[in-house]
Formats: sequence, structure tokens, C-alpha cells
Amino acid sequence: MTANEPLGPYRVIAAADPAGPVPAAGQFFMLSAGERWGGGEGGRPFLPRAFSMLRREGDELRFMLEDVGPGTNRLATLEPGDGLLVVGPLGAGFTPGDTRRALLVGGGVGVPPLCCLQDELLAHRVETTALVGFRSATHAAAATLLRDPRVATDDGSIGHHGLVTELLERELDGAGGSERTVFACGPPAMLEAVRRLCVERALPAQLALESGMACGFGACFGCVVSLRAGGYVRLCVDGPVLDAHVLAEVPAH
Amino acid sequence: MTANEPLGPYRVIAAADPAGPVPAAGQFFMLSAGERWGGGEGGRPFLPRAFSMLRREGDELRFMLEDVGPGTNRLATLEPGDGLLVVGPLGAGFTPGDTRRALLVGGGVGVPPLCCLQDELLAHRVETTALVGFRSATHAAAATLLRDPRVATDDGSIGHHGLVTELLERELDGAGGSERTVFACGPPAMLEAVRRLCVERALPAQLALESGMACGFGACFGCVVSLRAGGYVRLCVDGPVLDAHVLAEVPAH
Amino acid sequence: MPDFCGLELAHPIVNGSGTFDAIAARRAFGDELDAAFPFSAFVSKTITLAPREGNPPPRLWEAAGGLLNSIGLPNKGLEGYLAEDLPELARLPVPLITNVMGSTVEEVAALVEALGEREEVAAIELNVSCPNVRTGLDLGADAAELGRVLRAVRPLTATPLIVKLTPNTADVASVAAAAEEAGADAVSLINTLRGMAMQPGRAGRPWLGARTGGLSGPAVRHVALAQVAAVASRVAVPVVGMGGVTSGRDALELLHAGATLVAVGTESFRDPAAGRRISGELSELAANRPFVSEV
Amino acid sequence: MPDFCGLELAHPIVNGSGTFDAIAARRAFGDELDAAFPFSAFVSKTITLAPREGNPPPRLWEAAGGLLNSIGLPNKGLEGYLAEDLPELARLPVPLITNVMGSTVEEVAALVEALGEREEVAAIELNVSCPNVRTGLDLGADAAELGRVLRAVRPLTATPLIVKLTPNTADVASVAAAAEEAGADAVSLINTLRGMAMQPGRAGRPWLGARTGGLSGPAVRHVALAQVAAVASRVAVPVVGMGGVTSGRDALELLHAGATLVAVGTESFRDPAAGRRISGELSELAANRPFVSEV
Ligand SMILES: Cc1cc2nc3c(=O)[nH]c(=O)nc-3n(C[C@H](O)[C@H](O)[C@H](O)COP(=O)(O)OP(=O)(O)OC[C@H]3O[C@@H](n4cnc5c(N)ncnc54)[C@H](O)[C@@H]3O)c2cc1C
Ligand SMILES: Cc1cc2nc3c(=O)[nH]c(=O)nc-3n(C[C@H](O)[C@H](O)[C@H](O)COP(=O)(O)OP(=O)(O)OC[C@H]3O[C@@H](n4cnc5c(N)ncnc54)[C@H](O)[C@@H]3O)c2cc1C
Ligand SMILES: Cc1cc2nc3c(=O)[nH]c(=O)nc-3n(C[C@H](O)[C@H](O)[C@H](O)COP(=O)(O)O)c2cc1C
Ligand SMILES: Cc1cc2nc3c(=O)[nH]c(=O)nc-3n(C[C@H](O)[C@H](O)[C@H](O)COP(=O)(O)O)c2cc1C
Ligand code: FES
Ligand code: FES
Repeated sequence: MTANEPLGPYRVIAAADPAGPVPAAGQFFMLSAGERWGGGEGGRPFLPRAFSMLRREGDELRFMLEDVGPGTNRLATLEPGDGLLVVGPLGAGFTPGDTRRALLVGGGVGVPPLCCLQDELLAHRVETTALVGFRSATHAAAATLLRDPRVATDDGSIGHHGLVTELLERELDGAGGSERTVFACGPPAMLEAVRRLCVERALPAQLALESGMACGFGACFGCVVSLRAGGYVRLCVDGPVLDAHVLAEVPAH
Repeated sequence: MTANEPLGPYRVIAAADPAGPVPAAGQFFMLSAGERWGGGEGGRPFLPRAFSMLRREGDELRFMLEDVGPGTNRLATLEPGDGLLVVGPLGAGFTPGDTRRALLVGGGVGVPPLCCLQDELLAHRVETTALVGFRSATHAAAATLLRDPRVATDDGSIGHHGLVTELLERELDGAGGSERTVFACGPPAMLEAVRRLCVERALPAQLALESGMACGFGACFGCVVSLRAGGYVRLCVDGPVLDAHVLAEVPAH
Repeated sequence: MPDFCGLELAHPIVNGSGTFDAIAARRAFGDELDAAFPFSAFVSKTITLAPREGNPPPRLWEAAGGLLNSIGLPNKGLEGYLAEDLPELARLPVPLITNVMGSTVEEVAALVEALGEREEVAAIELNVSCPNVRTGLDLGADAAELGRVLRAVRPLTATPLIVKLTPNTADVASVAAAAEEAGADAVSLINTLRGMAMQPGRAGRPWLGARTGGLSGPAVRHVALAQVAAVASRVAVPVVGMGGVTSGRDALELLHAGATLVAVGTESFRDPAAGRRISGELSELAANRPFVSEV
Repeated sequence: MPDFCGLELAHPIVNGSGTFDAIAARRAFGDELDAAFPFSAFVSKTITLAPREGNPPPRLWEAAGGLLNSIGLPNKGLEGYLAEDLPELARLPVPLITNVMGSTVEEVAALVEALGEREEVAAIELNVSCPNVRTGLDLGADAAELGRVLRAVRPLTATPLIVKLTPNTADVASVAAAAEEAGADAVSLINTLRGMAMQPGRAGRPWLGARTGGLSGPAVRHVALAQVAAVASRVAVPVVGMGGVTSGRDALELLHAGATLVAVGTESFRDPAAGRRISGELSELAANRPFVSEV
């Protein structure tokens, strides 16, 4: 752990990773504290926790996290110099591919993989529009990680008063709306709404999902999601980014 | 937790206990961290840990501890303001009783109950001699907690080069040696040596023992030691201070 | 106010047998303890017919999220209990459940008969985690053996009889069903899981004086939930659920799994007032968060 | 260099079935993985005759000191395994042990026969933690049933047969003895302990898609030590010990309890290189600290 700074109600933490391979946007890492992992609520955390890469700067990997339970709490309270176990990069990230204009849609801790992706797209001179939703203006501090974001908040304290998917719908209804590729990451309900919108409109869409993970590298078969065609895929090796059109639905947890 | 200071290789920690009853010398408390108890080596600590009271100053209880495992490690790294669960005072302490001259014999983390006892005896104008053994001069820093201690060290770096029981033997062989009451606390091998010496010489002796404890208040029957007459007693309620003459031996753990 | 075998209890939290000594606790914490007794009924440590010293030390080993113990049921024996402990325990502000164990039908019968006569004893809990002389297995691991013993002792008393099942068996629900059929008024579970620890640095030497012991604490909580749910869905008699409970939320989960009462064991070691805390947390949960009930 | 059923292994640390997917790990970590493969033999996930999707999610619940899983043995079935996975696994730098499960004698026989013919398969591990169609109990909970199945399939192959016992039984040593008598070349244990978790905030609703699951990790380590010691003192065939191993010291304790090999399961999830680390710690312990050996 080389840094741990607040960003609104979130923390941005950094880890030295001089030897690691360069991760792609949408890939993730499994993190755990080097010491005293455990002993929190219910005796947890025990397993490592998954976090999308926010950015790689020099030899440093950055992550943004929200303290929602024993694992994120422990990571959020580590200090620079404390040991951090980092496994990754893992999984299949976004595949920017074509030249259609990219619509990035995110919310809350779904922002990090979009930051990465926006960096990549901008480097390839692909135009992006970023729409991001938060609970409130304080949470919206995380929007500053993106270039030119349009913000929605649940309480209307900043930006659009409502859901980010309303911004998305408006954007898709507007000029060139049918010429977009959607890249989304956020809470399950938001992703499910995005999935429906894009399936209805037959728009290409890539969703970065979450699921409980024990290992992150395909060992446990614990992180599966259902496919529309039947059967399951492991989110940690076949995802976390999946084509919206192959999914049965975005699972609630 | 109100303070945590080094004393040689030991820590002296303090806890606010404004409402608690006043403990007697030789009594102990069960301590555990309010947060993050667990997650150390082997997933431990889980149970609370026993510590003899060092001193009560105003509303503060003081303890001296050595970092020897996951429990003491966690306690040693707590910071003032961190939560500490304190259960006690527990057990039966020393019974100073008569007017025979008191010989206090201790070693290592066995020093704290002797400090308490010396305070009490001095307050009652009973003369005391304190003999204390340590691994080295750095450890002997803990001797400063006592008044007029005579020190032995394993490596001879300060005081007598050898065991504290050699000092004890010399003292008992000297003038008035048979007119003493011995009060001892320290590692098992030392206590066993003290026990033998006192039993051989038919001297009154009170030993503050240690044993693994799960509860400290008589609930688990886990802390038993064997009596010479057969059967067991619970160290946490019938001890930790026991008459040297009732013991079969001082158990190695 | 849970009704358990006809006892009206103030709340659903009792202690696990052998994890709280009300007499020793009174010595340690004084009479205030009785004023704010942590449990709605007190369950005694296991009593046997003859006195027992218990197992040689060491008797404790700390595990990840739990405790391994080989206490070995030290107790004063039936006579000592009746003469010395019962008067003290009768002074408690809550009903008394006396836990007993015997290794033959005759022993169990003698215990049940003697305790059944005492009105201070509100219920008898029969600990069947003891090796059976006939089969070598724990009495409670074998539905047929347990049924045989219960049918013999059940007629000897009108006092409610709780059977404390062993978790060290392939199919605890069948054993519970056999106990119910043989006349048990309630069942309780889980007892400790059989486990072993090694002496650090000494090859192959067990740490515990009795070689093996029993695991308790949060490490066994999910095993307890599975067994309690399996038993509660199989029997009609009330179930006392226990195993690794440290919070009101844990207790609520056992209640939702079908338990009528919840016992707190190892958690009292760190926090002697855990029973009271947990029953408080439980009523708060019930008051503040109407749980969605769907099974 | 442990000799295990005629296999010369570089060190005593293998993986627990279903806790390491060598093919997926190669995809995640590249070919360096094979160069420094963490285990001295690779044990496959359980293969069944027909393909299985596995249980509905959620499949994971984190416990105090452990993990509860209800993966449900997803696999490509025997044919898929032979066609797709076996060629990939044969490229590993270590011997391959294939783990199989069947719910009838015929299924087990078909699996054992087909795999016994493949020289890429160094040994077959038979997972008997599956409900038996005849008894309703797990096949491995019942010594007589297990003996019957083993006697039927043992003659079908010359490949070493390891029986992976279930811990959810009253007397695992008797089951192990029955396996040995019926021709098992080795036994392995423990598999996961049956457990259950509840959905936070939803009364009585189990969290896991399959309602119950299996507990692994440090929470079960002392249960594993007890069962491994009991089995090793009862059978003459080699024992693969596992359950909650996170360090060389833990592994050594299982070896001292009588195991010939030690498997690492859940610990690989946090540290994919755990097998290599633990075998390193083990040789260090052996080199630096001559343990006092006395039983
Ligand atoms: C690919 C991927 C990328 C991610 N990227 C990020 C990121 O960039 N930033 C970020 O903040 N988060 C990210 N997450 C989410 C993050 O991993 C979780 O917030 C974290 O694991 C929560 O751990 P916790 O211990 O703090 O809380 P937990 O209490 O473990 O998790 C909270 C949720 O887990 C469930 N839960 C509760 N108890 C248990 C239990 N005992 N066992 C299993 N589940 C339980 C509940 O559904 C609860 O809502 C990502 C997740 C994935 C899969
Ligand atoms: C009445 C009393 C008073 C005490 N007073 C003091 C005091 O004033 N100051 C002080 O520093 N200490 C005192 N102690 C000792 C102190 O309680 C122990 O040092 C402490 O419990 C060690 O805990 P740990 O987690 O740090 O180390 P642990 O690793 O728990 O303890 C070290 C010892 O415990 C054993 N052990 C190792 N692993 C386990 C396990 N898994 N389960 C059970 N045992 C294990 C071994 O014998 C090892 O040597 C006192 C003890 C008692 C009983
Ligand atoms: C130290 C200790 C002693 C115990 N003694 C008994 C006993 O005498 N009789 C009995 O039926 N159960 C006994 N138990 C089992 C507990 O009552 C309880 O079933 C078990 O500990 C699980 O609950 P827990 O995880 O809350 O501790 C004992 C448990 C412990 C830890
Ligand atoms: C996610 C998961 C999947 C498992 N899958 C299998 C399996 O397919 N076949 C099997 O025999 N055991 C399976 N096991 C059991 C392990 O091989 C091992 O017996 C058990 O986890 C105990 O070891 P551990 O505590 O080191 O994990 C699985 C365990 C886990 C945690
Ligand atoms: S998290 Fe283990 S397979 Fe995906
Ligand atoms: S420590 Fe529990 S009875 Fe003494």
C-alpha cells in the first residue's frame, strides 16, 4: 500500500506493482491485507476482495473503494507502508473494438473501470460520453475521475435529479442515439435497466458485472451468472465484462 | 485504552475503569480489543487474555505485557482511544496476612502482581525484599516498577549473572531466612523451583500461577491445576495465587 | 415471552450447558449478577451419577474463530449437586434446567428419577454425546440406541426432558426424530464438533490432555444452522438452537431456522453479559426491522 | 520425495479437488504457472458421467475462518473431460489425479473404467460425498454401502484408487477401514462439513442457491486433524490429509497425524501460489527444527 486518500465518501488506494503485467480497462485485482485480515464483523473478512483497476500510474495501481463491510473496511483503514496482497490483473475487460461513439454509463463504485476505459478510448481518439449516477453530491466527488462527466443524483443535490438510466434513455433517444456502443458498470439494478434498454434497442453493450468471488482466477466456480441461452459462466474468467445480449438478467447479488 | 507505553521490551497499557471495584494484589483482568480481535496468526486471537493488575492509579488500571503471540500483539499495538474490553477484577490474589518479612520473587511478566503487592505491604509498613530475574538488561527495565529490587539476568548484562532462584536460595540461607514468607510470580520453571525450595524448607509461600484461560470467571473449567492431595482447582477462581504447599507441581503450561 | 415446554421465559436466550457457572459467576461478579441475570433460564453443567474430576490439562486450545475444549465433564456427582449446588441455583431469578449424562440406561434412569423429584428443576437436559458402552459410538449418534434408552427413562418423571443431540453423526434429523418418538419434550443442538490440536513443536503429540476435544464458537455456526434447520423441519417438539452465536442477528437466524430458544455458549467467555446483550439485540431487531418472512 | 501409491512426488503438497483449476489458472497467470506449479500432483475437480451445470447461485458464503460453498460439481461430464480437459491437464509438469463421483454403482464403474484406461491419469480419486440412491445418506457415511460399491468397481482398473471420505459421519475411521478392505489404495479427507447460511434480512431464507453447502478453511482444521489421526491409526494405506491448511506448520501437523500427502484447498483462493509457499515452509521446518518425535 503506497497511498490511501479520501474521495468524497470513497477511498482511493494505491499499491506498488512494479513487476506486474499492464492491465486492461475492466480487469480487476483480488486484494487482501497482508496482516490482520479477519477479526471483523462475523469474524470476517476471510477471502480476498475484488476491485476494478481505476488507473495504473507509473508502477502504481490505483483502486477506488467504498467501505461497505468488513473487507472494504479493513482495506480502507490500511496505512501507506502496510502490507497488501495483490493478485491480478484478472478477467476479461472491455473490448473497445469499433469506432462507434462510446457511451459510458456508471454509478457509485462502478466508476473505476469506466475511467480506465475512457483513458484508453481517448488515447485512440474515440469520442466518449460519460453518464454517472450517485446517491448525492458528496458521492459525486468520484465523477471528477472522469473527463466531462454528466451527473445524476438520487437526491438531486447535484446534476440531474433522478437515475442515470434516465440520462441514458434521453441520450439514446437523441440524435445518433442508435449509433452508440454502451459500456456500463454499477449496481445490479442500474445494470439490469441498462441491459433492458440496450436489448430493446438492439444496441451493442458491454456490462461490467459484480458477484461474490472466492478466488478471482477460475478456481472455485463460485462467481457464476446465468446466460440467456442457459448454463452459467464464471464471471472472474469469462467476465467481469459481458455482452449484455448474452445475459439472462443481471443478478441481484 | 488510555495509554500504551514501552518499558524496555514490554508495554505498559492503561485502561479507564472509573466504576470498577478496587482490585487486590494478584488479581487479574481478562482483556480483549473492542475491534478486530482475530485475524492474527492462525486466525487468532479469539478468547480474551488474562493480565495481572500492575497498579491502579486514580481511575486507571495499568497492565504490563509482553508481545508473545496474537493476543498480546494486538493489545500491544492498540492506540489510546481504541476500544478495550475489560472484565474483572477476577480471582483470588495474595493474602499478605502476617508480619513475617516478605520476600517477593519474580521474573519477566511476573513482575506486575509483585508491584501491587509491594505497594500494599509498604502501605502496611511490612518490610519487603524484591528479587527479580530477566533475560537481559533491556528486559530488566521492568524492575524499575519495584522499590529496591535485586536483579538477576540470564546473560549477566546487569545484576547477578544467573537465575533469580539463586538469589532466593542465598537469601533463605542467610540471616532470618527461615522467617520469611515468599510471594512469587514468573515463568513455570522458576515457580516450580521456588515451590521446591519453599516446600523443602517448610516456608510459607504463595505462588501466582498462569494457565491457559478461556473465561477467567469459573465458567469453562479449562484452567485447572493439579493439587498434591489429588483433584484439580480452577486457577481463575481458586487462584491465580495458590499456596505452594497444596500444589502437586507447577505445570509447564 | 417464549413458551418452552410449559415454562414461560422472559426472552429466548439461555446458556449452553457447561459454558456458564452461575455459582462461580456470583462469586466473581457479586449479587448484581442475579439482578441482571444474562439468561432467561439457567442450564447447569453436565451432572453424572458419580463425581468426576474431568480430563487432565491442558483442556483448552484456541482455534480460528473458536475454541477446542476437553474439559471432560468435571462435576460433584448427583449427590454433591443436590446437596451443594441445587440450593444455590434455586436462588437464581430464572428457571433451572439440569443437564445430565449417563453411560448406561441405569445411570441415566437414576439421574432422571432423582432430579425429576425436585421441584427446583424445571427441566432435565440429557447430554447424549457420550460413548455408548454397547456400540462404542456416541449414544446420540445412533437413533436406535437413543430410542431404547429414552423409552426406558421417559416414564420415570413428569419433568420435561430435553435431549441434547450430538453433531458428530451422519443424519442428526433422524436421531432427533427417534428422540421425539421415544418421548423427548424438546431437543437441543449442537454440541461441540470432535476436533484435535497438536502440541506446537512436538511431532504427533496432541495438545489436549484427553487427545481430542470439542470445537465450539463462530467456526461451527454454519454447521449449527444446517443441523438446527434439518432437525426443526423434521420434529414437532421445540428445538433449542446453539453453536457460535455471538449476536442478536446470529440468534435470530437460528430462530428463523426453527429454534424456539437459542443458547449462547463460548461467547460468554469473552463477554460474561453476552446473554443479556444478545437478547437486547434480538428485541431491537424484532422492533426495528420487520423481516420479510418467506420460506 | 514422498512415494504415494507408486507415484514419486517432488513434495507432499497437492491441491484439494475443486479448489484449483489448472486450465483457468494458466489463462490467468500464463505459462509461468506451469514452470512453478504450486502442487506436486494435480487433482481435478470432480467429474461425473453426464455434464452438470452445478447449483444455482449464490454459491459462496464467507464464514468466520472459512468458506461455505454450494458449487454443486459443475463439470463437462466424462466425455467432455476426456476430449477437452485431459489433453490440457496432461501438459502439466506433475502427475494428474482425476476425481470422480457417481450416484450408482454403474455410474462409478463407467467412470473408473474409462479413466483407468488413460495413462495420463496417474490415480483416480472417488468422491463419496454424494447422496446414495439406496440409503438417502451420503455414500461415504455408510461403511457397508461404500464397501459394496468399491468391491464392484475395484477390479475394473489397475490405476490406484483413492477414496475421498466424507466428514459428515459418526465414525469416519470405520468407513475408511471398510474402504481399505474393499481395495482402496489410499484414502483422502476431509471433504467439507455440511453447513447453512441465511440471507441477511430475509427470515428463514437460505443464502445459498442449494440451501446447504460445505464448510472449508481454517474453521475446520481441528476437525480435520481429529479425523485424519483417527483414520491414519486405523488403516495401513496412505492418507491424504486436508482441511484448513494455510501454512507449512499446519501441513506438518497433518503429516504428524499420519498423512502421507497434504492437500491445500481454500487457502489457494487468497494466495494462488499457496501450495508452493506451504511446501517451502514445510521443508524449512524440517531443515531448521528437528521436531521431538514421541507418540
Ligand atoms: C469484478 C469486481 C470488481 C469490483 N470492483 C469494485 C471497485 O472498484 N470498488 C469497490 O468499492 N467495490 C468493487 N467491487 C465490489 C467489492 O468487491 C465488494 O464491495 C466487496 O467484496 C465487499 O466486501 P466487504 O467485506 O466490505 O463487504 P461484504 O459484507 O462481504 O459484502 C457486502 C455484500 O456481500 C453479501 N454478504 C454479506 N455477508 C456475506 C457473507 N458472509 N458471505 C458472502 N456474502 C455476504 C451481501 O450481499 C452484502 O451486501 C467489485 C466486485 C467485483 C466482483
Ligand atoms: C492469571 C494470569 C495473569 C497473567 N498476567 C500477565 C501479565 O501481567 N503480563 C503478561 O504479559 N502476561 C500475563 N499472563 C500471560 C498472558 O495471558 C499470555 O501471555 C497471553 O495469554 C498470551 O496470548 P497470545 O495470544 O499473545 O499468545 P498465545 O500464542 O496465545 O500464547 C502463547 C502460549 O500459548 C500456547 N498456545 C499456542 N497456541 C495456542 C492455541 N492455539 N491455543 C491455546 N494455547 C496456545 C503455547 O503454550 C504458547 O506458548 C497472565 C496469565 C494468567 C493466566
Ligand atoms: C468449555 C465448554 C464446556 C462445555 N460443557 C458442556 C457440558 O458440560 N454439557 C453439555 O451438554 N455441553 C457442553 N458444552 C457444549 C455447549 O453447551 C454448546 O453446545 C457448544 O459449546 C456450542 O455452542 P457455542 O458455540 O455457543 O459455544 C461445553 C462447551 C464448552 C465450550
Ligand atoms: C469451492 C470448493 C469446491 C470444491 N469442490 C470439490 C470437488 O469438486 N470435489 C471434491 O472431492 N472436493 C471438493 N471440495 C473440497 C476440497 O477438496 C477439500 O476437501 C475441502 O475444501 C477441505 O480443504 P480446505 O479446508 O483446505 O479447503 C471443494 C471445496 C471448495 C471450497
Ligand atoms: S471467483 Fe472463483 S471461479 Fe470465479
Ligand atoms: S478460565 Fe474458565 S474456568 Fe478458569
